[in-house]
Amino acid sequence: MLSVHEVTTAYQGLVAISAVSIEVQKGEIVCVAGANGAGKSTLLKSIAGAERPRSGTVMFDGKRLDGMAQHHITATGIAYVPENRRLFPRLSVRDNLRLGSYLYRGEANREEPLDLVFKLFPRLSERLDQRAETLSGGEQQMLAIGRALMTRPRLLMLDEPSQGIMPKLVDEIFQAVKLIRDSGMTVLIVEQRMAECLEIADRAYILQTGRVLMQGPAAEITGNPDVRKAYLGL
Amino acid sequence: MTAETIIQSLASGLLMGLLYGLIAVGLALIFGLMDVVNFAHGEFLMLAMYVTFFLFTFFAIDPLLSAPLAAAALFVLGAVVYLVIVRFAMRAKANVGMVQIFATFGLAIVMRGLAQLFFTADYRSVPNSWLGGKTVSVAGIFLPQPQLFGALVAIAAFGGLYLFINRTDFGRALEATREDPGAVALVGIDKNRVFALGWGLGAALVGLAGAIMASFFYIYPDVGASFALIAYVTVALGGFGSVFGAFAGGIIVGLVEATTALVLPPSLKSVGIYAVYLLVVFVRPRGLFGSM
Amino acid sequence: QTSEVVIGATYPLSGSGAQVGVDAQRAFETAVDIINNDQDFDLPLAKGLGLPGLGGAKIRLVYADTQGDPQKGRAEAERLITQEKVCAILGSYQSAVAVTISQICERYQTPFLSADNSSPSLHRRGLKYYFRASPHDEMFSAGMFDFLDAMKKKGAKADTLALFHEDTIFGTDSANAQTKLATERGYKIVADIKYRANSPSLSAEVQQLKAANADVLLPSSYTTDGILLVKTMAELGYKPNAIVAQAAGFSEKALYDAVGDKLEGAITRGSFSLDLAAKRPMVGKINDLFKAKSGKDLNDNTSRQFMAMIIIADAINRAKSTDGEKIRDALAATEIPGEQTIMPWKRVKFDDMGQNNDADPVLLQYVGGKFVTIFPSQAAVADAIWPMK
Amino acid sequence: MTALLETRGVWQRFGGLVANSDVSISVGRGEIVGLIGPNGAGKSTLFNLIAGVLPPTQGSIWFDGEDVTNLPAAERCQRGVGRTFQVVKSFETMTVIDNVIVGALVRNTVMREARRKAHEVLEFTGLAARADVLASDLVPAEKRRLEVARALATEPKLLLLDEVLTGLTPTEAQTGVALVRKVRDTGITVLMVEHVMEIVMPLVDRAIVLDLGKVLVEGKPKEVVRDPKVIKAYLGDRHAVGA
Amino acid sequence: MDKSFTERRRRELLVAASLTVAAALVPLFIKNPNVQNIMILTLMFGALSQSWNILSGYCGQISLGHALYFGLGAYTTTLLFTKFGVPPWFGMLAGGAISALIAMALGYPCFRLGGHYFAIATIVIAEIGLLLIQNWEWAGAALGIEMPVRGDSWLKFQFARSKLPYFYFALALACIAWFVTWWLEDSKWGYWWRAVKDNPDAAQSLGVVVFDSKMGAAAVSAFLVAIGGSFYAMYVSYIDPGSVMGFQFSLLMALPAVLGGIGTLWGPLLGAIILIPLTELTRSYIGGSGRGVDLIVYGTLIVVIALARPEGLIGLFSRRKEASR
Ligand SMILES: Nc1ncnc2c1ncn2[C@@H]1O[C@H](COP(=O)(O)OP(=O)(O)OP(=O)(O)O)[C@@H](O)[C@H]1O
Ligand SMILES: Nc1ncnc2c1ncn2[C@@H]1O[C@H](COP(=O)(O)OP(=O)(O)OP(=O)(O)O)[C@@H](O)[C@H]1O
Ligand SMILES: [Mg+2]
Ligand SMILES: [Mg+2]
Repeated sequence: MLSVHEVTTAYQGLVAISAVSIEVQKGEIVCVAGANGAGKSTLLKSIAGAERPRSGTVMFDGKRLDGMAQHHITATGIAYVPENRRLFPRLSVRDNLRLGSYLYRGEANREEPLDLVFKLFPRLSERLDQRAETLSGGEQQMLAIGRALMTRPRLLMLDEPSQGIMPKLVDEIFQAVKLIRDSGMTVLIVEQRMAECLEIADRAYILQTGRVLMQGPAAEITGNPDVRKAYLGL
Repeated sequence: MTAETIIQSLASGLLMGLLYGLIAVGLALIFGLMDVVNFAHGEFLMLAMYVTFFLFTFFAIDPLLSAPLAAAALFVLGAVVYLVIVRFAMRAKANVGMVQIFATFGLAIVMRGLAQLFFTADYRSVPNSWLGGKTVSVAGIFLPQPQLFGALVAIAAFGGLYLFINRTDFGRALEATREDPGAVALVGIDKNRVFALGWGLGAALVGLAGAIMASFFYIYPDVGASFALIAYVTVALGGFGSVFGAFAGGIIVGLVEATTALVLPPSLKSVGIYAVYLLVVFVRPRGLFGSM
Repeated sequence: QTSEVVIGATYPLSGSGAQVGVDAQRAFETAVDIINNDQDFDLPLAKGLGLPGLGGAKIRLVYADTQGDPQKGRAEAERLITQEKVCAILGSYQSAVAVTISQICERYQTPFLSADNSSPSLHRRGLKYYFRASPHDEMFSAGMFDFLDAMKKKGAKADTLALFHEDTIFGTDSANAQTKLATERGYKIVADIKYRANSPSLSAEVQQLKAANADVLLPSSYTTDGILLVKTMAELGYKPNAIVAQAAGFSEKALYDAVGDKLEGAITRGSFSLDLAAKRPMVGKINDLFKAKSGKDLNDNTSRQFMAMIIIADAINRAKSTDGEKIRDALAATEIPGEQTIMPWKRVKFDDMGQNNDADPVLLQYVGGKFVTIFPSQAAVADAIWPMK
Repeated sequence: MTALLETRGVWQRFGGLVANSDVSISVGRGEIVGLIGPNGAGKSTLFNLIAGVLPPTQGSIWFDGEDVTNLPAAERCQRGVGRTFQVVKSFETMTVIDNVIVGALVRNTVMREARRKAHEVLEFTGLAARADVLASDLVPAEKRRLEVARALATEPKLLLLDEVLTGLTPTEAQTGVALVRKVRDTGITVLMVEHVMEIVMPLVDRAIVLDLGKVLVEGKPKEVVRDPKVIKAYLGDRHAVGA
Repeated sequence: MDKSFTERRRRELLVAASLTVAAALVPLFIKNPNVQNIMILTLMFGALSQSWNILSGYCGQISLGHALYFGLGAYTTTLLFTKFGVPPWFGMLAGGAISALIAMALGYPCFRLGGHYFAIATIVIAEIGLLLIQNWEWAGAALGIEMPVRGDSWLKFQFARSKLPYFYFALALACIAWFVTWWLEDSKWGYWWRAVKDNPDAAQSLGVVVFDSKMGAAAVSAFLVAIGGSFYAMYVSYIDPGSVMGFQFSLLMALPAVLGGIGTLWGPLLGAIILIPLTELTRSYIGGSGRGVDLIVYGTLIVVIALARPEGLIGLFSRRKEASR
């Protein structure tokens, strides 16, 4: 479904990822892990069009994404939840969600994904009129994912959704990710909490200093002694 | 000073104030949208007045009728200015505000130069429009028709703008883009389109104001300067980014200007406006209705 | 022998005074055409080619844009003198700019002939190289009050005055002169309204004028404010008995194009009157020449600018030199009879401060779409209509 | 000796919202205290009150034996309160070293010394290699480290760390934990907010749990994580099993 | 590391010194008064913009009303001279002191205002100042005041034709403004200012007294700008409210810094060196047409520079310097 081929992306000449290739199949949860600055976020940004790759190709369902404007990429069915969430802070929860379905304005059923969002995060339905900036950190993360779901994506990309979230909610969020996949979407997730993430993931990639170090089924990665030592802290 | 003088002053001030509000609201909209102070705002007004003047002179279209045309012309201008100039000025990493100020300041100079080149430095005016020079008088209070009409247009425009921003998807997209232009692509909104439309809309409102002004004001390449500063103060007084603030700010400025002239020498009447601005922001550092 | 005499002209050619500056260019060009070519006018140097005193040398004009800014005017004057080698400078519309230009001219011993500056203080600064052929505000105002006195004698009601003037140097000077004269001659000033030039609105000001309801309104405004004033007066239903304006905006075509219908019977002082064409046919012909260039009739400003060029050329011709000091001496010795000008002046002759005191202003009334001279009696072609319609 | 920091019955209201209600905590000299609690419990708000960003609606704050409730933030910094911001606030147009120099100037009036101090702190925090990079070019984790470095440069007595170890792999987090210990070993008292239990629990001497603006539980980390109230409000069932 | 920093500072000083010497020699070879005038204006605007840059560039408080301080300097000097015969040298210092005091008095309420509210407040206050002077008879009101011409004198700083004294004065002014900036850049104040500009909350938490920082910047900035105003009054020897206190003047003061690189050491000078000759030459050589072409050329260039180099022209010279800033 998504195929990233030898993508290299640089910031002002400094290469952040070089010749990274990954594949995501329909219906999978794929986890990307790696140390700080390994280039995980850069990879997602390059797919989402927030950064323009210097070389390489990104194909999504037969369409070539690299070089496409970011909002067009969103329209092709990729939803991206960046590290810092990027909500619209002074708009209400309702408006944030409504904006998620901006692409479908004029359509009668534009609010259809709302059922899923409220099923996953019932708390959001209680806070529709609250300004996004006054939500707690965890609720903001839920809203960010909810807003992304409103764009009716086929592929959902999450960048460290557990960051700054209290333990109880981390679990809820990972469970939600699983439910999202089960409802028919594909998920590409970047996480530091590899242990939890690998529990729900089908396959995983490990990045190191901008390159793919390792890839394989989640169980295999979890079992790898090097990984256990270096990334799982076991 | 008779009661009549006072009432007349307040009435004139109110009408003028609504016009100030209409001139300022475009500025407020653009500012609110992208934190850009458009220093060519006065020149937009100037151009709208020329558009109206030439439509009148060559096609005998009355300012009443040409107002939508002027608004449309200015809409295009605003969008083009965004796409050709402001969009690039926003690439600055530091001091974006200053770069934009000076890019639009440069634009203002160019526009004045072009006006002088193509329209000459002569003073123009629309001599006998339908409303020009006509007055309604109620109980000894005179209300000039162009301004009266302008006030109605201003109120209508404000109402329309309010509904547009608060009730439509595009309005919501506008708000979202103002909040975080980098994030709207996440929901499939093209920020450049929103910005261009925002600039277009802001300029179109000035276009309306210009068409109304043309029926009672003189026109020449530097005419915008008379209104630019008032427009900035109006917007700041009402609170940057607040459309309603521009409306209220306009009315306050109009009334304060009129009343100051009753007590101080008229040459100092803008001091009254300035003093009120300072008083307001010292008490409310974000203007009356500002949120940013 | 030089084949070319270069003269500088410093005017606002961009910015809010640009219209006057651009019109001035046409006035100077008209005069230069007349001087450089053989024309049959009873003006100094009209006949014959160029300046005979310098072997038929032609005059070339160099313009500089002051943008109405004293510092820029100063820089431009210096550039004209040192770089363009002009032998004299004409200027400059705004009196503030004339201050600095005349200073520079003094330093470089280059004559500055003020064509149209009207601030009375300009010639009282002890400058040797400063000259002004046209009246200043005190003379103009005196002319206005002479007229008012005459009207009063005829039984017109003109006891109370309302001054309405802008807040820059022109309006301030004018109001000062008028206040002084009013006190001296026993008029009562019932309103003295100083307003901010280029205000977006004059309603409050007009309100006060209306409330004061003086017999005579004396406005000192540039064109923009003049237009707005007249429109606002109409809107607020204020129709004064009489308007006697300190020219400026009230002698500009643009003002009458805009609001002429509301000004029937308005009076303005001026230094020029097209009526003179009846007595002095060349005035009409010269006006035609100017109109061909600019599309406008000669007015208060352009006529003075035209004359300034003739006067400076005459002085250079007599000096037989482009040396500043010689031209200055020639200027000081100028004696052009009124008939050899296009103005209603007695003559052109400078006093020791460089001021021509024989330049009498006239008063013109706007009747039937044109100006009619109504005062002083020797120049008048009609009686004043009082009160105005 | 008195506690280094004490809050006495502190309340903070934002309009109708009560972010802190009657919070009384104390932090002794040389301790590492963890402040934990659900998102929105009021932890960062309490930090803001301690650092003097805003005065509490009610109650008082005592630092080093003195009432500092009404002192402005800068003054508290001079007295020895150093803090980091949860949402990082770097000086974006300045280099890393310059960012730190600003902090170092509190106790060093001579520029040369301030600079030396700043370099020292960068070494200490492992940012030395990035000294001449613009702060805007740092990745989030580095920015958080810069927050710490800046605060350390002010030579605080009390260091408030607000989620500075988030977003790190477990290995990197260990380095962070070691750094915090090192800080404490130089005699600085630490009050820290962190959501990752694997990091907090081994590190802190004492944990204070905030919920809905109130102190819910306080005690040794081991006890706190077993407390059913904490599990219910904060940790969730999974940790109940794990603990 | 520390060494490379000191070296850079020393190099900057060296470059400045060589430039000063080079500049000082120029008028000995170029005698054309028009060119000299442009050089004087360039130095003057360079100095003004450098001073403006302290408050607005370094400390981030965008002032669009610095014409007020310029006017105060010009008026204090001129009034003291014409009314009381005080030599302009003293008037200059008095003007500077008065401006600095007024800047602080105004800063007291204004520094609470954020961004554009502050900028508009500065515009408005400068306009009030302009209107007050314009209506103040004793100070010449709209008529302005002329410095009486009394022949060459160092005491009165008046020279009929020679531009050299003015040139060297302007050069000294530019040097002082530059040096003050250079010196403050690596001082507590310099760091405080930049911290306040980037993030006042963080600055406060690091012991920076934000209010004092702004006050300090305002005082230094206003003082230097007022000196520039005094110089203008002596040089042009006529001042009127419109030309020394107008809003346009405030913008002109900011423009070189913005085009050259706001908040940088060399930006204002660089901007002035490019902008002022451009302004003067377009007006002198194409302004005479009376058709606005000079405005079109001038305005277009501003737009182009602002768009092509949004961070300022200084970026053309060294990318590394910017990065190490
Ligand atoms: N905006 C930027 N400007 C310059 N360099 C950047 C920028 N963003 C990232 N980098 C650099 O690119 C590299 C990869 O960064 P990236 O953010 O993709 O890493 P990451 O794996 O997501 O790290 P983290 O775990 O901290 O989120 C890093 O070396 C970083 O320094
Ligand atoms: N300035 C403010 N105005 C209004 N409400 C605020 C303000 N600051 C914080 N709040 C609210 O106060 C509550 C406590 O917020 P605080 O940031 O202290 O939580 P926290 O415990 O730090 O949460 P997290 O773990 O998510 O960072 C939240 O509901 C928040 O929305
Ligand atoms: Mg990342
Ligand atoms: Mg927090």
